[in-house]
Amino acid sequence: MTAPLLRVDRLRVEAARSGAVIVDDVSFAVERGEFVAVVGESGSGKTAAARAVLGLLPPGLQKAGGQILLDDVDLATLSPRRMRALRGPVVGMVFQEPMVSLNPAMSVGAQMAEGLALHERIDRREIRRRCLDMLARVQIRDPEHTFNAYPHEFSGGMRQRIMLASVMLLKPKLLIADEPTTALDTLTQREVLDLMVGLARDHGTSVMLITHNLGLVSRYAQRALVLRQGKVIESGDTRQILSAPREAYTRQLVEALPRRGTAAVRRQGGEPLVSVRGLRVAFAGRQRLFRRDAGVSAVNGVDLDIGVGETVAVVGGSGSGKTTLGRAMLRLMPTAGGEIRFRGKDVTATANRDFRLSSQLVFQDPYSSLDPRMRVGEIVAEPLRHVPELTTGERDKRVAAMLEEVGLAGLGRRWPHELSGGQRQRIAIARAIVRQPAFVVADEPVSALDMTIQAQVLKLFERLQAQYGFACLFISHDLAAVEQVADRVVVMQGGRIVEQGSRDDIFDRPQHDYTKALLAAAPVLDFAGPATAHALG
Amino acid sequence: MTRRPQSSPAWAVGLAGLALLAMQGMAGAETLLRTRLNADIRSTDPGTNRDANTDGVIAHIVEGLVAFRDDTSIGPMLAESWTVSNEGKTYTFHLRQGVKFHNGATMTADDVLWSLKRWLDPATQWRCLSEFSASGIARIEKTEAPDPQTVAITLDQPTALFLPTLARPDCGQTAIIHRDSIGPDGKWIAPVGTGPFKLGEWKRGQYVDVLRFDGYASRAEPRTGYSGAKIVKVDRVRFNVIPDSSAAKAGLLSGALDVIMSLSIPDLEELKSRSDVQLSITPALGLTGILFQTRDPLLKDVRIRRAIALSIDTAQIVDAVMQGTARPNNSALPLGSPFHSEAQSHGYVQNMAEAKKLLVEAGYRGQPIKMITNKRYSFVFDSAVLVQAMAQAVGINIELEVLDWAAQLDRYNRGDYQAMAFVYSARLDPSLSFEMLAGPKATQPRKVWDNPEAQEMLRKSMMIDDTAKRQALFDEMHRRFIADVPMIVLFNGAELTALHKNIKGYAGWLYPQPRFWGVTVE
Amino acid sequence: MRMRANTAIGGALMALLLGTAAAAVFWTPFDPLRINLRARLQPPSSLYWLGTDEFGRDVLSRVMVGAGTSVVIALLTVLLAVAAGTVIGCTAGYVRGWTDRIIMAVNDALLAFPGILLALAVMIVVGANKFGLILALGLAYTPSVVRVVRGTVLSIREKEYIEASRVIGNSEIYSMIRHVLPNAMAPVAVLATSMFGWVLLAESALSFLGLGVPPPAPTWGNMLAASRPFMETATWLSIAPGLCIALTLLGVNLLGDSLRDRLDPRMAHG
Amino acid sequence: MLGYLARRLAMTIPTLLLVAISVFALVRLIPGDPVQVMLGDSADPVQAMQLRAELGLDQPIPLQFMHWIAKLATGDFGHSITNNLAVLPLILDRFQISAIIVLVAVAAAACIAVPAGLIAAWKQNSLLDLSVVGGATLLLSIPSFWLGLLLLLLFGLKLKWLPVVGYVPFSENFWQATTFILLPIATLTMVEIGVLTRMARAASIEVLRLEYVTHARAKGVPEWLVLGRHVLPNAFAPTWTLIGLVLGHLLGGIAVIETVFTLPGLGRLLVDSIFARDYPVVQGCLLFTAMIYVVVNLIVDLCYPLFDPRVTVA
Repeated sequence: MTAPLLRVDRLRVEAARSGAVIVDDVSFAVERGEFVAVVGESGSGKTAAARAVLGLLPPGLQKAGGQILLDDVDLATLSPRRMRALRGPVVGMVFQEPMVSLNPAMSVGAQMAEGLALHERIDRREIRRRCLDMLARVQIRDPEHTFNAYPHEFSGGMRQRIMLASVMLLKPKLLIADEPTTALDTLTQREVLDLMVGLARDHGTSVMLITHNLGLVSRYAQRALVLRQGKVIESGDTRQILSAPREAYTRQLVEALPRRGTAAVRRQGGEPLVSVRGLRVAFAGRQRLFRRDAGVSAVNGVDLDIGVGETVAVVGGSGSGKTTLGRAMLRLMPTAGGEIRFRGKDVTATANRDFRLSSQLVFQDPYSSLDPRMRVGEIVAEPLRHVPELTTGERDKRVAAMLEEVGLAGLGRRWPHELSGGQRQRIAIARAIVRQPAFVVADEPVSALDMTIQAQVLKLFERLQAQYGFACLFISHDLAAVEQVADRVVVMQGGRIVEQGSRDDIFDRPQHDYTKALLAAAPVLDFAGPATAHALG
Repeated sequence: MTRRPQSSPAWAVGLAGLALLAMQGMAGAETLLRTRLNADIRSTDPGTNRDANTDGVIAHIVEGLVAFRDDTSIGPMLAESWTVSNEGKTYTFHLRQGVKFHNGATMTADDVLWSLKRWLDPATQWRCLSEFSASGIARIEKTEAPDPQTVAITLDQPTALFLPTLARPDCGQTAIIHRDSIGPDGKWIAPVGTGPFKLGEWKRGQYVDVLRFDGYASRAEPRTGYSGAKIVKVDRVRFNVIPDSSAAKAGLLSGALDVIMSLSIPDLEELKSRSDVQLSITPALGLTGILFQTRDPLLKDVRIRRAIALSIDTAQIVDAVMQGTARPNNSALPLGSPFHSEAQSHGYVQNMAEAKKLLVEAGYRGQPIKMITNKRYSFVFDSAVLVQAMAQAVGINIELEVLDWAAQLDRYNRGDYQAMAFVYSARLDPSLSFEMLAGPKATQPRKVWDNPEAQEMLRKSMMIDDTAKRQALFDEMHRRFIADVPMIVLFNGAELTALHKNIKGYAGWLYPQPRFWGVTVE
Repeated sequence: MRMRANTAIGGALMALLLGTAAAAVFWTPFDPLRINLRARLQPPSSLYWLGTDEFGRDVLSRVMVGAGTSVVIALLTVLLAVAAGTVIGCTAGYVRGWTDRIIMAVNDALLAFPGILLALAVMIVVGANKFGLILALGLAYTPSVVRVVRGTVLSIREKEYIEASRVIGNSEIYSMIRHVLPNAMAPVAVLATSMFGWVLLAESALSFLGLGVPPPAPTWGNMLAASRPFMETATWLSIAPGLCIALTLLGVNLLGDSLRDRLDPRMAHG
Repeated sequence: MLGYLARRLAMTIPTLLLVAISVFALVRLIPGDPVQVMLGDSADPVQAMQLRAELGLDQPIPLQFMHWIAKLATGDFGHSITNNLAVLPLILDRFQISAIIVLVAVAAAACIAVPAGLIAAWKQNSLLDLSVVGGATLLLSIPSFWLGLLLLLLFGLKLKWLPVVGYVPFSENFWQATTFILLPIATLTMVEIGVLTRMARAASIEVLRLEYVTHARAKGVPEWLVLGRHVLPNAFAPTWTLIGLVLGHLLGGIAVIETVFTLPGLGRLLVDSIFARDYPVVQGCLLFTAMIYVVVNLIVDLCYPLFDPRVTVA
């Protein structure tokens, strides 16, 4: 075997000011044409390690030790100018945030041509031809138009494809992909990753995929490297690591993947707690000076029943209207038609105080749903303001008990920004449940969290639901989580319900093509197929 | 920024091109005298559409039958002599011989009649027409010219103010002008007067030129005020329009200007130290003082007003504020006036003990007295600060309220103030000096001194022409003025003029207007 | 690290200012108002540390007393502008619709006015005294507070914790007061510090133009303005007040920076 | 594009009308009137009445307003009361001085501030960054008129390089004119550098943190090109807005600097006419300043798409 393309030996990265160790004595290698995954949760140092290879550590971090050999060249010995010569033709990088990874002030063509013009002595016409070919290769419908257009005119998925094209244009030997599809929904995610793998295979480029999603690792990577707090926990063949992990932490990561639990059917039948008939929600178009654009109907005639204590999951791609449905059912949004009944009473028009007090919402982003100027205890206590008969003493006792239940006992005096994402989401849940509501809408409650923490929060949510018996509308694009939590599943596309049924019916016997496509795209651990075959299939 | 090709900037602040002027002075064979106005003249029609600047320029071009002397007494100008008859109602003027107009015509009584008829015609809108209406000093019954060298004017009642009104510069000195000054359609063209200078080029907003009139027949007696001999020793005088006083100072220092008038006291400090500049400091007729509203609940008690008067040391104030360019004067009549007799010099002498006694008697417990002042005239502002400090020393609590000049004038005209540091403009006749202060407050709220007997004496002083009798009246009025303390007169201002050291023969006088005849440029 | 330096220097300068202002109430080397015409325009000496002005008054005492007046004026003006601006800004930002459009139209019109000249006109109408100055400058600076508060309120309205407050059942008014206002205070606090500086400048500018706090009460502004004619003969007259204004402004700006960094951590470190 | 321009201009009409009405009312609200100022203390009522009638000030105020607006529509700003010159040419001449100083100063300040801010942000928390921020804060803290006084003292009186007082228009003598406006420009530039540097630095820090900058570096683009092609265009947008705001205000006349340097600019004209209660000139100046403010903001918005294609001038 020739020498590996990339060999990292005892790499050490520290924070410039505090001296904290970010990457501690990490060694690994990437063979030519090989697909390696670097797995770890946030704070594990996976991004720092990858960027060290490019010599582009974010400000405040610096390489404190170790050696990086790229294509048999020790990077430490290179002058900044020769280091720059490597970036692009030898090693390329794709980033996570599609919205800010392309310069908004430059046309797509100019940004793609920039790399080529720097590293190759070819004239403008030739550069343009190559760019257009590459854009076609990444399945962009109208390369000519895209070449002259500006980034803000494209969706997240399209931008990721453009970035991929502009990096692969230089035919790098090594492509580093730092969580390239985390911000995309499952369908687009699948398309972009398949494209990346295909392009890498065309030019024999080896790929280093940085991700926290084990599903992707199992589907695409041949070898995997598990990082925790800057240290290598385990590395080796993907199938061996996922099916028989040696280290406890890896096992914990694998188990965190939600999997189909026992189907505890909780539906008591009888009159549904919340029922919705022919619900329609329309967004007014942009207000032009004298007329309004044609409206867009986000929810288009939805019928849905939720029984007492039942969990109904709503799944669908981005733009399918699932979030709007959740908001509309809580009457946070004006409805254009249809009827909402709560405990048999029509709450569509009249502001029903009882419905408001006994329904709650848990948000997706833990950073934006808690008021930064209030202490955690005050946030959880706020809903109790509307429970008149409670004295302050009883209220404090109840808040303390609630904090205990979500595992944050004694943290009442802390400020939100002093807590981690997972802890903040527990506070949001505590706030929703402290008044023992009958109906809770959970809008992507865990998708912003790391895998292990997602598992803990989901478990907590299930326990509290069992204990308090509230009905739940669980909105998510993460089928794995849905599979673990849901009693019944509703699949939405373009504002309509395309399929509805019990959890097992949907996951084992999907009828509608869209449901099938969703299930196929979901990176659920698939132990049957061999990892390598699948990746290159 | 595209520059405007023909820039005739209204403000011409550039001293009409400082550099341009400097070269011009040296190059031409003609002798040029360059001076400055802070705003363009309003018109060349004497005594109608005019302001202070306009009067100053026009006084070089036209002359009246009589004119003020240095000490504001009346002297002959185009009239050789005059006699008063018909119980003071008819004035007969004997005209001088061989006086030439700028167009070469010789002046005759007919021209005088024509001029008087024009001024008295309401269409001309002569500023002093109201003086000869019902509310004025007297009405002109008839004007006639018994022979080409004599003019007789008959009034409906005797008045001592007839000649001073004719001579008033703001009435254009009731100029005697030639028919050619008016077009066939009766519209004003240009002044064809008898003055030592002719009107030269007038570039709106930039400058006005007056040229030497060779055919001028000067009087014999030496120069005194607007009367006496007017021998012109320069070819041309250019009045440049420079609104900004600092720009004007720069012009003088850089040699682009020869003379600049109405300097402020701080300017004085700067220019004193310059070797290439000479200063002409002459007492003026303006009057600066502290006005009291005698109808104010607190100040209507004369003892409090007197206590304030006795608490201040006028001499020290004048010296500090005017830097030695003026002398203290508690009389309504200006120091230079012939009527400022020995009696007028008795005013207020600082007496802290007496002041305190009066305050106790009046039961003054330190109630605040609001005194208005302004920053436009630095000597008024400084006087207010000094009076406030000195009054403080005897326990009088004066609070200063700084207003801008227009707002203070408004309050002055409506009499809406407790006290006010104020400056009156020049009055050329002693009766007018008292008239500006005394009057019924009911109908004239701006008047300070409401004393019926004093008003009666004032009216008489305007009627009789006899100097001795008028002097007695003024002395009695002064005594009552000091007793009533309606205001405290502090000092008469000073006219500060700065000239280049090569200008000789210039002299200021009581009236704050320049005279460029008899001035040479070396 | 930079934030601590800002706070230290800024704090020290403000302490010096407030200390001088407080001390001046009890003691000053000379009576700042007493006129001593014999000691006119004396250069700094052992007796008069900063020399005397055109009326022989001690410049050091006047600067110390001036500190007090200037601080009081600046503080009250900022409070007026912030209070008025926050109320108007919040209503515009929260109520939206026609009220918002009208308020912003008037606000823009006021912003189009040169601030100092608006203050000049108001002072002439109200009369040139402390109260007039505070009202005038307060009016002149309210529009900029309105603009900042409205902008902040518009962005906070979109945050999820406002929607959460609605879900809990709080009324709109309660949400505005309990959640929107506290979070809108941060940018306003930063604006307030820089506005403190602007007021000091404006007071001096107004004195330059001939109106401002009436004498004899000294403020740095009218002392600086009064020194202009004596610039050549008594240069020290303009140094002392000018330096005081500059140091106070420096203190205020540094404190403003450290406040902003503390509220928006991203700006402080990398 | 023209549609947008027309619409934007149409939208400014209500604001300008509002300014016109408030100016007209404000000026008459101020105690004292031009006639009193012109007649001074010897104001006998008959003359005052006559003059007021002559100037049309005795008509009811709404009528005067209509009259003014009607003439305004034809571009005639009326005539000054004190020296009966046409107001618009008077304003334009004075504006010429203020504009030259402001434009040159702000342009110079921007040319220094933007690169300084960029470099300081690029090397954040380095010694260079500290000195740039420190310098900017220092410049920001020095009152402009005091700075002007000090410069006058140094260059005018002590070194005698530049004239202390006065002004010569460009039309008369180019070199002499520059000597007069050199110091005011220097003063204004120093003050504006403080303001613009802080904004440029804050904007650059924001941009440097975004991923397309790292993406450019990952493509091997040299550092100076990253700053020039990727960071500067995106960081310049907020600074450009601030420049628009600053220009809008300063063009209204820098009265205080004009007072210190005895320059007859627009600011000085407005102050003097307020003191002389010269209504037409005050109204003309304030309306003209408002128009300038609106036009400058419009130009700023029109240039926005140059830096930020997302903003479409539709």
